[in-house]
Amino acid sequence: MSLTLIVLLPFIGAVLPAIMIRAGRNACATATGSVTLLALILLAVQAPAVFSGEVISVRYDWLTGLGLNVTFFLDGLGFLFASLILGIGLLIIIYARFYLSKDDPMGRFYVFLLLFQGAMVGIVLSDNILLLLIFWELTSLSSFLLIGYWKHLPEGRQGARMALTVTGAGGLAMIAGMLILGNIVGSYDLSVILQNTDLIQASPLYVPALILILLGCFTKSAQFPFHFWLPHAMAAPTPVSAYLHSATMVKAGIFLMARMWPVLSGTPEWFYIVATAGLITMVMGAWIALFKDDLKGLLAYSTVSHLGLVTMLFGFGTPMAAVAGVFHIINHATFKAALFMTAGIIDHETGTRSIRRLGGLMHLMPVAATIGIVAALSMAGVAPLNGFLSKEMMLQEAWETTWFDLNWLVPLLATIGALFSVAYSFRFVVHVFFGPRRDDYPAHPHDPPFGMWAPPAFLVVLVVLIGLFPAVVAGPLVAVTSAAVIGGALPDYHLALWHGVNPALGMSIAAIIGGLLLLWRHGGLSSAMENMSRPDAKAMFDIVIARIVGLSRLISDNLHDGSLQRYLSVMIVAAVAIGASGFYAQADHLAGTRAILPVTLPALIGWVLLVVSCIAVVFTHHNRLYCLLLSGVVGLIVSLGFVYFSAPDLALTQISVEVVTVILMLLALNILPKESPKESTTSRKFRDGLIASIAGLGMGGAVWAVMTRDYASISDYHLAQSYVGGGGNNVVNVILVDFRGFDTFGEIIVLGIAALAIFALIETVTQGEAAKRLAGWVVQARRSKDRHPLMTVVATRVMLPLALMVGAYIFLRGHGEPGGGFIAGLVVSIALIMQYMASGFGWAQNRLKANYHGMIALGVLAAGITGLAAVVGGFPFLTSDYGYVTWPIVGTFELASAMGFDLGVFLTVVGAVMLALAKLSQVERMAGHVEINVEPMDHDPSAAAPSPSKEA
Amino acid sequence: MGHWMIVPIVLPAIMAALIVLAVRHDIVLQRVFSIAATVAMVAVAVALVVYASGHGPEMYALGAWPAPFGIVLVLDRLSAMMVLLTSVLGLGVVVYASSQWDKRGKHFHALFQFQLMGINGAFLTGDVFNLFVFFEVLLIASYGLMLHGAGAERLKAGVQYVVVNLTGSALFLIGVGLIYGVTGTLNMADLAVKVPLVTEGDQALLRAGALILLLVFAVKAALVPIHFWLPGTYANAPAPVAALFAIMTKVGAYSILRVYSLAFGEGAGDMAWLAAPYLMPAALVTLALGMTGVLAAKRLNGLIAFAVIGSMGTLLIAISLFTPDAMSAGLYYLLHSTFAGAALFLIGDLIMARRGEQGDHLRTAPGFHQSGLLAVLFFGAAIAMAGMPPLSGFVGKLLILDAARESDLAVWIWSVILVTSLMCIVGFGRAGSVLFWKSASVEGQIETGETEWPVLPIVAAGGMVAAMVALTVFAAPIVGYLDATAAQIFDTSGYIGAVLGPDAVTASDGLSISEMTGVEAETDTSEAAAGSGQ
Amino acid sequence: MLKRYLPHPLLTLVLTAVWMLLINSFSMGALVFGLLLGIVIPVITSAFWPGRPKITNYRGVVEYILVVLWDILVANVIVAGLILFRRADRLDSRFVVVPLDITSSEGITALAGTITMTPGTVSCDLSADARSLLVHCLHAPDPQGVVDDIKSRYERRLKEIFE
Amino acid sequence: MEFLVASSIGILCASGVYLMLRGRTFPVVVGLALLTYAVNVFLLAMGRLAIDLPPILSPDATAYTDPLPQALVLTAIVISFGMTALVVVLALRTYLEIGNDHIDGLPDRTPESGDKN
Amino acid sequence: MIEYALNFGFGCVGLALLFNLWRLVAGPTVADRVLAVDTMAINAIALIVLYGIGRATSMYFEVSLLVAMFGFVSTVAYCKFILRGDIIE
Amino acid sequence: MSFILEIIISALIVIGGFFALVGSFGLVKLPDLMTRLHGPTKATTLGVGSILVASMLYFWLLQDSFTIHELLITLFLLLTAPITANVIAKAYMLDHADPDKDLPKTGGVEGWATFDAIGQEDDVDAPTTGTEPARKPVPEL
Ligand code: NA
Ligand code: NA
Repeated sequence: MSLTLIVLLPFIGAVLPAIMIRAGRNACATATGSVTLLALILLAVQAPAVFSGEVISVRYDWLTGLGLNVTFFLDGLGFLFASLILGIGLLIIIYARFYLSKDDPMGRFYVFLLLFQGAMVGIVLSDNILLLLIFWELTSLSSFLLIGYWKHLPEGRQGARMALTVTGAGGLAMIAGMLILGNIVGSYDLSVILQNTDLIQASPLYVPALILILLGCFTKSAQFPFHFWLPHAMAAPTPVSAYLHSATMVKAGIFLMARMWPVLSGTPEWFYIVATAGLITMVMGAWIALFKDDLKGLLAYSTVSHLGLVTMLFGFGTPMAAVAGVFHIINHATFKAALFMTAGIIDHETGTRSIRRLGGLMHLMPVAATIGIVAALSMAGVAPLNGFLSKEMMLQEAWETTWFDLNWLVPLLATIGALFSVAYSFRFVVHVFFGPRRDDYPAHPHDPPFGMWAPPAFLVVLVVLIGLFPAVVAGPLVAVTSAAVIGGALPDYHLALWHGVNPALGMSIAAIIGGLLLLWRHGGLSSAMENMSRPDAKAMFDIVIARIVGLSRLISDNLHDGSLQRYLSVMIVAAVAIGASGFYAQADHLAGTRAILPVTLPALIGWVLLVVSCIAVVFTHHNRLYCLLLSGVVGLIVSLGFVYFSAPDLALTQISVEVVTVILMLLALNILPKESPKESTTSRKFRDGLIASIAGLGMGGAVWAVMTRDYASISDYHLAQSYVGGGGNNVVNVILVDFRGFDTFGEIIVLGIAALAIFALIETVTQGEAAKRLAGWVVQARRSKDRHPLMTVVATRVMLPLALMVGAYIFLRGHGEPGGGFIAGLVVSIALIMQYMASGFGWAQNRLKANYHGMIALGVLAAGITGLAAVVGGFPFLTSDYGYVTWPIVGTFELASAMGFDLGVFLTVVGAVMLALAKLSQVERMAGHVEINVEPMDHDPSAAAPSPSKEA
Repeated sequence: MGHWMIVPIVLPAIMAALIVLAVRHDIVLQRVFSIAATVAMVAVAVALVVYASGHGPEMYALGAWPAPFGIVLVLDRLSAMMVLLTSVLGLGVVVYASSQWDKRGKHFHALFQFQLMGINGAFLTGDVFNLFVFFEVLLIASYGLMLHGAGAERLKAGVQYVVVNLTGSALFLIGVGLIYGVTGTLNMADLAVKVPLVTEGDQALLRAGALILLLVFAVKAALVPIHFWLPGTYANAPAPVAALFAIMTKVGAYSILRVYSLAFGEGAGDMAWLAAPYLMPAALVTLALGMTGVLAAKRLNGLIAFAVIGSMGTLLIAISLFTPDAMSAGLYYLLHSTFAGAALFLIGDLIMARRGEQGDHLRTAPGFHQSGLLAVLFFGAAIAMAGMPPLSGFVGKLLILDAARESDLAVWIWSVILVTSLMCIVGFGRAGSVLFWKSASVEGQIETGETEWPVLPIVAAGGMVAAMVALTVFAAPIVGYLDATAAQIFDTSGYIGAVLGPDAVTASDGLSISEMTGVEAETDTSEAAAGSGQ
Repeated sequence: MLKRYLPHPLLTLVLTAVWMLLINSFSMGALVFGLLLGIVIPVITSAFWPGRPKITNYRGVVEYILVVLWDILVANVIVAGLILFRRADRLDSRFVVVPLDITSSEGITALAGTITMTPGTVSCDLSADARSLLVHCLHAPDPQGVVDDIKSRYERRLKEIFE
Repeated sequence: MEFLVASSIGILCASGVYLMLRGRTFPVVVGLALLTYAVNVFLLAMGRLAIDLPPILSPDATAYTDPLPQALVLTAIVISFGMTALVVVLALRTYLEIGNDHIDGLPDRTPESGDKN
Repeated sequence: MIEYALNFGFGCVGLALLFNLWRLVAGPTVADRVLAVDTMAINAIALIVLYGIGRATSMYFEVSLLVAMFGFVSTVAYCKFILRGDIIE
Repeated sequence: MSFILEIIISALIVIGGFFALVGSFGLVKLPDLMTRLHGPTKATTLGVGSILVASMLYFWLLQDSFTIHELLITLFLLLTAPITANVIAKAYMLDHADPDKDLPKTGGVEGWATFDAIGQEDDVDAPTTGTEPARKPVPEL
């Protein structure tokens, strides 16, 4: 339980700084520190158990199916890292309180820091590799926020993104590796995985898993060739650098290698990958550090180098090397964090981090200088400090290592690495603290406040104590940690200053002497280095990212060029292709056996008309009015086809819809250009023609294939039940309002929505560009002076009652004969629209006074309520009923609930058509710049006086 | 289940009609009606999910006509869950829109309710042609909503959206027509029974029809190469509408998994798993291309739109594996990606509203009001979309990766998913850096008048992020529900039995599915048939 | 009372007849229903037909219809002959102007319609003040004869009906 | 007869598709209308062809054509009518907003200036 | 006998429709094309009625009725469009 | 008896078909729109009318089902044909007839309605720009 709390505390506590910042910076820092301290205390409480070799674990089921559970365990390794994370974290929190300026949003800083802290603790305590992955990625995210904390600095932003990219990529690779590992073992629980060394190393998937996991480790721990992001992350505030980039996050990779050491190490693959990468990193990092003038840059590359050292040790795969690695982790954490904090103090006090601008600080800030010097000497591996101890162990291990039959290579390179390390450490000491005092520091340096130097001082004390009394101070921790790493019996080792004269001592002395010599010649070397062209990691990274983004843009922008013509042609080609691939997936295609109907004369005539009209549409489509007329003919022929093929309802509907469509299109065409420009190239026309022909062939072929074969349909039931169950003889209508009334319910809603959407679309025409365009509209064509010809007015007056009669007839007979609410609705709408057309909008609108919105709504409600009436009666929605009523004189007639439904259809259709057309005509009036008429005709000869509209 | 199944469809329809009839001139009352209806829908949907998790599939025979002759609704775990997802998302969207978006044009709330009706109908229907009708309802409502408030860019994108979908509708009819022309039925369960019985000579036509239908669903699901409509549409739709559209792509995905596991799944004889060979490559390319678009984006809305495309790729990778594990993982990812996409669009809108003329252009500009809070929300939604922990995207991706390991294409699937995750991280990292960090190095602050704390929008957007947190925290019960859902999807006999009665199950060949999935049919089919309201 | 609910008995009759034509079979129920519609529809459409002419001269109406029907038959034979057998360049087609005495808009429309349906003439336009009618003749060697014919044969009768 | 119907559908479809691939909204709308005709006849044909067997029950009739596709076509006609109305108004509205009727909202171009269409 | 008459009728009306189509395609004025379409509608009515006689069914009566009504409406709409541009003003 | 009826009906059909053909033939043959207008409005209408009568008689006398609804279509055609001809003529004249040269004078003060609005002097509509304020006595939707 307390184990869980240790992990959760930083996360829970992360809300505190955000809240407490209003109470002041001290309160905020105190709250943050308290959280960390509490976690540290909880950890310390576990110490006795851990040191006695116990493994404390806790488990909560989370996603058991996947194998992702909240399981934590605390062994020596976890204890070491958790202590480092929380302990150094606490120091950093204190340090940061003084480091950050008043302008820096401190609350935010502490929030990010605690999130990061929690994630790190999570990594080191997870007993489930999926859970570990979660925390792993969380460190990438929180470090991204921390590195970019000073968001006004471009270096910070870029560094943050680079770190996120590299460590994120590694993390993703590791996900794959972990999943493979989990699958080899059959469990994602670390404690199970750690028991299955043989199984894992025998698996054919061992190498991929190893490589993928190592990718995660190497990126996180900045190992060659992924080391380049770390120096750029140094743009972060120094507390961040000290915490993330020396003490904790970069050690996550190291931690994982240590954690996985029992199951992954010991193979040649492990050795050659890990040890080689570590070795290269160690030497190269140290070499680069030597020439860094930026204090934090120097420390950053030194960190890279030291991480390489530890990696190399783990890579050796021997228990002894592992112990050395563990010990160096502890030592490095102490001196490097102290050094970072010292660098921060120098930066803070002098205003610069450039070694070239520093020197002589010993006199100005003796306390800080002392701390820095001791820590740096430890880094150099000078006795009797702790860095010396672990470096000796490293050199000894290197001495005993053979690399591809070369027994001198590793010792030599290790010595050179140590040599460089000595050189840059002494450079730090000499060029910063010693030498003459300068008078051109950007600020006036003096020792910082206690709160700022106390944390590094504490660490430096540890550096000395461990150096002097390693077995007492660090012995138990090293033992218990190493035991956890090795997972078996500890080798015979001694933590002591003096191991006698051995190769390591010789290598060490050589390194120190060589290092000092190197420092002596540093100036010349440095300028030589500057003249050498070196690959700049950041520039390369930027170029790579820019190239990738560029390539992405090339692909994405060219593909998504906004051309509907392309999108449509792709879609149509895809449809034809997928249909054909399905059709031809089978080798043999049986021809249909259904009898073919004979061709008759009317059918042949219709066919000729259709074909000619279609061809004419294609060839004359630039003239839009012709195009419309011709497509109207096509509609007429299709309607005739419906008549011919026993579908009178379809013919009725098609014809009615056709007229409304024509009216609609004419309304639009009045505003739109009357001609389409000829802008297609011949090749384009040819291509489109080809696509169109293939689509046509496909569709025609498919329909031919269907029509020539027999089938059985569920519609026999509809024919049988139409009258018995639905009370209607028109089976199509009964299907529409009864069997499949739900379709119709949706269908009228589509119509209603279309009208509402059209209304909304045109409603906005009075604003913005459209309104300007309409206000300046020039009516191009010659216009007749006769707005409302007398004859048409009179004729439509006569027609209105007739058309309504027809509408009523079509509505009422629909259930038994062709017709129904939809067609009736269109008939009535067209009759009404005819009034608008003949007598003008103003006059007709004043007389109609219908609420079309309400009509649509009422229609939907009527249909819905008819359906719900059945529900009230205990039947499913839309269950119909019908019966026969006998009235005197009138006789017997049928009443069906479906008529209520059909009434809804009728109302919706009338409302929708009228709303859409009447609203659309508003645009025309705006463009036409004419008065709305109040009289039905321009001049009424029956009236004695001239019409009032003319006088106005 | 009584008549409750019909509520998610009829309630919004009636409500939309009432809004148009009674309160179309009063925006406040419209909001009250609309939000109240959506809250009620959430409540009903919760009840449906609870019910579905305790019972097998159930049928509701509209008009009391027996299947396959009438239209039936089918409530099972899957459809109930989708309805709940729609309702919850809808609630967030309507709350967001009620702050002011709904005033920018007419009939927002009516169109919105109709849209919900269409989506719910598509999820609940058990009839292929009725599915077409609901597709059209949800599409035309989406046209209205997408064009809400007009504006040149939006109108241009709207034309493309509408035309592409009209073409899609035509293809839908062709596909359904061919299926009917061969099998003589429209009912999905009946189709499942009849597909394996189709004689060899007729199979080619059926296959062609089914694949054209697949293409239509893939258009809705924004699968490459028919995804082209999505970037422009989503990027130019009003934010709440774009957020609601997050579920529209899921309608496509849902239809694919429903139809091609029920009627063209294990029991389909020669046509078993018809869709898989087409879907998988397309899904992989979709994911890759989506995330390429994320990297390439120069505007925030484009970035989000492409991320949505990518997430559809991920989802369809899972679906096209057609295994119970992958299906469960896919459904989890479906839930997650719906909220992630919606959250991003809402947050993007809040950012855009405060950036004035800079809009959603990803270029250096001065800071803006409330950028701190928006940064937090953006960061949360972005890591969710990228599949980074601790939000549900990570869990979803892990589930999918884990489920894909048995596949022949496992290496491809893993590589594409992981590499594209990195692309997504980089893309969102760049965007966030430009929006929230770079502004710090620019003098001044953008003043747009948007200085008030947008309470309702923040609640809505925050709610989406919170939903993802909930998905993560309650992953176990949710995945448990989804595992059973996946089992139910693969146990087609349960569905068929519920719709057509137990006799139909024995008539069909698709019996061995429960053996394959290792899950017993939970359904007492006779009880289900009895309770269908007949 | 009767006037209010049955403002146009003729229209009601016509509509009822139309209903019966539509129903296409006789039944008492249909008649009653048709009558009902014949009463209701004129009422609800009355706003669209302000000042409906009160036609009382039923005999004139019948006579006029018979005359016109006969003329239509004749007209068609003549026009068919012209179309089939006369060379296009030998057609003496021209516009003529018919000055109007009739002022009722319904009357003018009926006249123009009649002219169009009868031999070789099509009503093309009205003058803006509705005092003259522009008529196109397919073959009119004697324009004044056409005008006189129209005025005496149709306009006179229509004036009696409508005014 | 089946050939006439199949070829009609094919030609309707081809003309529709060709017009849909043009660069202006109006031909695209007309193209969609033609494609819709094709689809409607296609759906009807899915119930096979039958002459003078309308699905209106009567005591004299011996057989009926399949009524179901007809009902489907009716629904499809109505829906595509609503869609067409919307797309026409949308085309108009877009034209008013951006000043040209190019389907991609591009400025007017001459035949020489590009292969865009 | 009626059979022969019907075939003659079909032939005539069919030929008439082709003439209409010719005028529709050839123009030359818009009014010509509108006239052609209007005539087509009327001929279509003849075709439907002939078909009805041939099949001895009055099932298609409403179709011809609506063709008559709506042929007129669309012709007026086209002409109004040519005359005024705005057909509802 | 039935033979005679068949002859009558057949004759009506033949006559109807003939007139329909003639009307459409006129559409092809005649030289300009004004003359072409004569064909369809009369010949075609009569042709269709004749076929409708044939249909009526056929069902009434040979099929034993009294149908008269064909009358309705005839009525419709008679009512609409003149209007159709009128608007087509106006549409044609607007672009292809000069009211001063091609048309006779009205004989009154005002010109033909297509070209001349009552009470105004102007002859032909010049292109209009958006200056005229639209009076709104009618509420928009
Ligand atoms: Na005449
Ligand atoms: Na005048």
